[in-house]
Amino acid sequence: MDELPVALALLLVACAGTAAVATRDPVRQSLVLGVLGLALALLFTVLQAPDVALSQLAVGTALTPLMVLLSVRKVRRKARSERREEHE
Amino acid sequence: MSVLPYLVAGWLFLAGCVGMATSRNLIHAVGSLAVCQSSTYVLLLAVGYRRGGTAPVHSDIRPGSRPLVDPVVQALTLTDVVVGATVTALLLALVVQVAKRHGTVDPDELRELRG
Amino acid sequence: MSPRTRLWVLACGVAGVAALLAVTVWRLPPFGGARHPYGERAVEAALASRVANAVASVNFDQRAFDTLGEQAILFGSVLGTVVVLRQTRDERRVEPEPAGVAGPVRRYALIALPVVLLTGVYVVAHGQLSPGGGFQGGVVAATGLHLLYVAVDYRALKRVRSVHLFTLADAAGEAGYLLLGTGGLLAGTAYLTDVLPLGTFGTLASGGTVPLLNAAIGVEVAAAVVVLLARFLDQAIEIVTSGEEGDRAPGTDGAPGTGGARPAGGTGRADGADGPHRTGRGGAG
Amino acid sequence: MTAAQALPLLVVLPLTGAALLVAAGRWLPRYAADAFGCAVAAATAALACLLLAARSGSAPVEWVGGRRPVHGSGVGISLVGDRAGLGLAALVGVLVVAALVHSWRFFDEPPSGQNGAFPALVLIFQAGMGGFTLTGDLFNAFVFFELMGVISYALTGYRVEEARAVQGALTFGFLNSVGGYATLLGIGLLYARTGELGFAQIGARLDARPGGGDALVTGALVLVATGLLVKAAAVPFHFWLPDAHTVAPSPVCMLLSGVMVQLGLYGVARVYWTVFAGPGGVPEQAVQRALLALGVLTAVTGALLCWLQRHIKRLLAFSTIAHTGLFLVALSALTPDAVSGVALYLLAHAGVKAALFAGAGVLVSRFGSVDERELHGRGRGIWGVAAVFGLGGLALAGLPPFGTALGKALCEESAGPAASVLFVAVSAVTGGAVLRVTGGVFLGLGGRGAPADGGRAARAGREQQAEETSGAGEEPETGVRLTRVPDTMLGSAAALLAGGLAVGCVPALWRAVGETAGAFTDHAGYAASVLGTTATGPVLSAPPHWSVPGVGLGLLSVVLALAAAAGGVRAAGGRRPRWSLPLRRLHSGHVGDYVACAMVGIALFALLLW
Repeated sequence: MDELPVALALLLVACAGTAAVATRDPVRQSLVLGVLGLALALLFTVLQAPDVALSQLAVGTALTPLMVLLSVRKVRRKARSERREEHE
Repeated sequence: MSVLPYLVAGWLFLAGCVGMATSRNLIHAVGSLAVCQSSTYVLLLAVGYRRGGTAPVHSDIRPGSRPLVDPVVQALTLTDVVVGATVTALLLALVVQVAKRHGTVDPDELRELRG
Repeated sequence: MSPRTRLWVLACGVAGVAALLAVTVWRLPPFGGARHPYGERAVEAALASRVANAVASVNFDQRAFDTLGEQAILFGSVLGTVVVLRQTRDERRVEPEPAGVAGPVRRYALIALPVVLLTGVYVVAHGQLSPGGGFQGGVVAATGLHLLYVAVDYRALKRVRSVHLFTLADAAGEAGYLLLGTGGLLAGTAYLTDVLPLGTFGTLASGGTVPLLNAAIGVEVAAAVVVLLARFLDQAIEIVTSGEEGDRAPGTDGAPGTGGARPAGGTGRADGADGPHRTGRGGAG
Repeated sequence: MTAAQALPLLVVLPLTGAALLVAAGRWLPRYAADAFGCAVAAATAALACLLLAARSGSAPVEWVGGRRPVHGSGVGISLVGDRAGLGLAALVGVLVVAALVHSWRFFDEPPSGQNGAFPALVLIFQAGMGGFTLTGDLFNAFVFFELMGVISYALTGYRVEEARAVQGALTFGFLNSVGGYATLLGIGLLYARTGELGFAQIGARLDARPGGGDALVTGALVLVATGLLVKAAAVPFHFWLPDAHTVAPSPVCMLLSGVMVQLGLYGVARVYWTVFAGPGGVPEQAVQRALLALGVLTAVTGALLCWLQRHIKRLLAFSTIAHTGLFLVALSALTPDAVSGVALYLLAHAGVKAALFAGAGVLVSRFGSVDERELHGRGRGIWGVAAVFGLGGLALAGLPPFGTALGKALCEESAGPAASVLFVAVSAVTGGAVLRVTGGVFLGLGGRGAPADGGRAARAGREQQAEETSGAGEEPETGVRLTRVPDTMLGSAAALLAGGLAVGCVPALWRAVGETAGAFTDHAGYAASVLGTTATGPVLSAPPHWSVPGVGLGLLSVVLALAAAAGGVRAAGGRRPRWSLPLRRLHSGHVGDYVACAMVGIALFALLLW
């Protein structure tokens, strides 16, 4: 059963992907996306693709969540200030 | 097992699309698009995998001593990862501007461009 | 469409596509098969041009034109992001305030910073020998630089990160890749042909133009990611639209953590007490 | 340097220009950046024309990196300079130059330190489109597809201060990305089956497999075509196009509608003929059925919605969709004659449509509005623009000797009498809509419509407001409103219109297009010229030419268009018919709706192919 790790990694990826879609809050979603990135990196490693795993690690778990979080921050700041204007 | 990776790829594609279509938050939709794209990574690498093969890097193995997995799909996936990251960045930038100009990131509340 | 109709339409579409994929996938050759004609040819070609990492050989030699397109995508989307996230007429900048950092966080980040930068450079340099290369190393180095934001503050990051300089480096990396390709034309053969001596298998200088193209990509990617993040950070921290809350914001910022830039998905709670500009160093620890 | 060696330069030249513009963006004054961008684009266009004119014998094929295949199998990427590819690259070049000249006075506010951002983006766009037309490799085509996509989202959202612009760009980005990933999945399937990536190589492997095509091959065609059909804006993948054209700056619309959309069609045709047309591909009848059905749906939807618009750029966008539908219907014959008809139609349409968008750009800059009703009668006096709109409308309707009329006539001939009815009706409606705008805006014919006071009419107006995009209150793209029409804007529009006219008047071009179409539809011939094997030459058909029924039908649709325009002008401001409401509601600007419809589209296309 040398394919057990592959199968497990695949299931992990499928679960993480589903969870990422099902997580509606963008901040939490960025965390789950990070997990998905890790799961993909793991899958790529067991599929003997270290190059891709490395770049997935760099992009999927660092760059993308970071950009998502920065966007969320900007968006929320904007939304909050508008709410305040409405109250005033 | 012989089709499991392909099914997982298909699942991710559909899940991402469903996420985008039902999203109430554009940032979440961009995240769903990233999920959608990960299906292509899984499919490409699964297609290039070879049972018992090792990574196509000759830093610690002698050339010709062991079967190798397909390096071409790995190069393609690498390109794909870059494409994904850049598309995500650009779409997020646009979402930030949507939030500024419309005051919302809920696609249901964007009331322009109809008809 | 009302949400309800949309769900129905979506359900039909998804069912159809799922059926299509299911039918199609069943006809694929079984997972893990031994038939990879292109792959085998690519490995042979890689060995013939003395590149130990076959993936690097495919990326920077055999299918270098793909990478040319890829780096154009990167270059173009960074330019596009710069355009989309520009400071418009109705916006102004607020200076971020200096802020204190917890001692352990600062020490940790300051130690990690050079390590991460060196790792990035190492990964770039060994692209044609071991897993890694210009892209991976570039991203690592660029995100590593943002540890400075974690360790000191945004102003420290801004001092070392001249966006103009990095834009220049971005363009230089792009132009470098394109110009290296013309070597083939000058030698009278095809564009992007490897015309340099191939060197000894397994050394840093092996593979002719592969390490050079790899380095050009490394420079471009690192610079591009820095410029990209700079635009997002600008928006999140400095640029305010008229009417948006400025630097006098009350203590707690709603967004928990703008994340540490480390490849572990490390994101923690915001330490909102520092005010809006300091949120998001939480993931550093 | 041989012709083959020069092929990559069509991509490399504009990219290098863009890199220099970005590097020097801090120091370069605006006019210098614009001039440099124009010069590079023009040089690239000139190179494409030169290669097109200079070639003799077989098409030049370049293996980038010098990785020439041995015995039909290699590791490299090929660029194929056949006339179809080079011709489209030349068209791209011409339109890019026209767009850059048109945008000479555009955009008062580039990002700080990036004076050359707009020309740089356009140059990268040119490189992407050039690469897409020339490449002989499926994955490489995907890379350039994405390059075109990324740049076009950024260009569409260029005016970030406008709420609509960013929304339109975003939906564009989502839909195109989903399409692109579907394409990549299809490429993965083909690679799994054949182990190759080049068009010719995949085709050869498919043909060599005993038993012919199966579900996998059909599924791969569906997925690969999805992305290309999204780009080509075939219904129901088209939703991004009206939104993007409504919001994008006019010079960008010129590029999107003039050539990028058509490149999607080119991609479908190229992939079909090089990969799937052999014995191991997809049965011809299935492809004919699918293209015909999609084409009819696209043409009818586009024409109806075109007529119902009051936002002039949106109206032109829907007319592009209608014409895409016509191209698809014509292509569905899958014959060389049909391809030469589509090619001529496409070339002339590019000139005419780009000229019309240039005219719309003048309106935005002059009046800050592209709303047909608000502008009613205000266009008196700018006769140059009026002429562009009038002639453009007539050309869209198919007035001989415009190239659109010739292309339409040829398409009708190869598609049969039933399709001719569709061609006449659709071109009359789209041309009539443009003529209606001309009559209302520039001649002040008919009533103003939607009066500002009064109970019922205003209520009806409000009711409609919720379901339509008006086009009033646009920011002038030039930053300040122009008091007179700049010569650059009018000149580029006139030149483009003249180009559309020339397509119908130059017999040498017809001959070249006829030969091109023969080679383009030659599955075995393409593989032979790329892989260096021998094959029999393509079937030579008679070069396209004018025919009496073609001219007659062209004149008929012009008459119908004029009649429709007259009726439209009289009924201006009336309520839009109720039956069109569901159709209009589908175009909601909502990402979720669009993705859901695209999924249905994939399923539908698969069903039609099965």
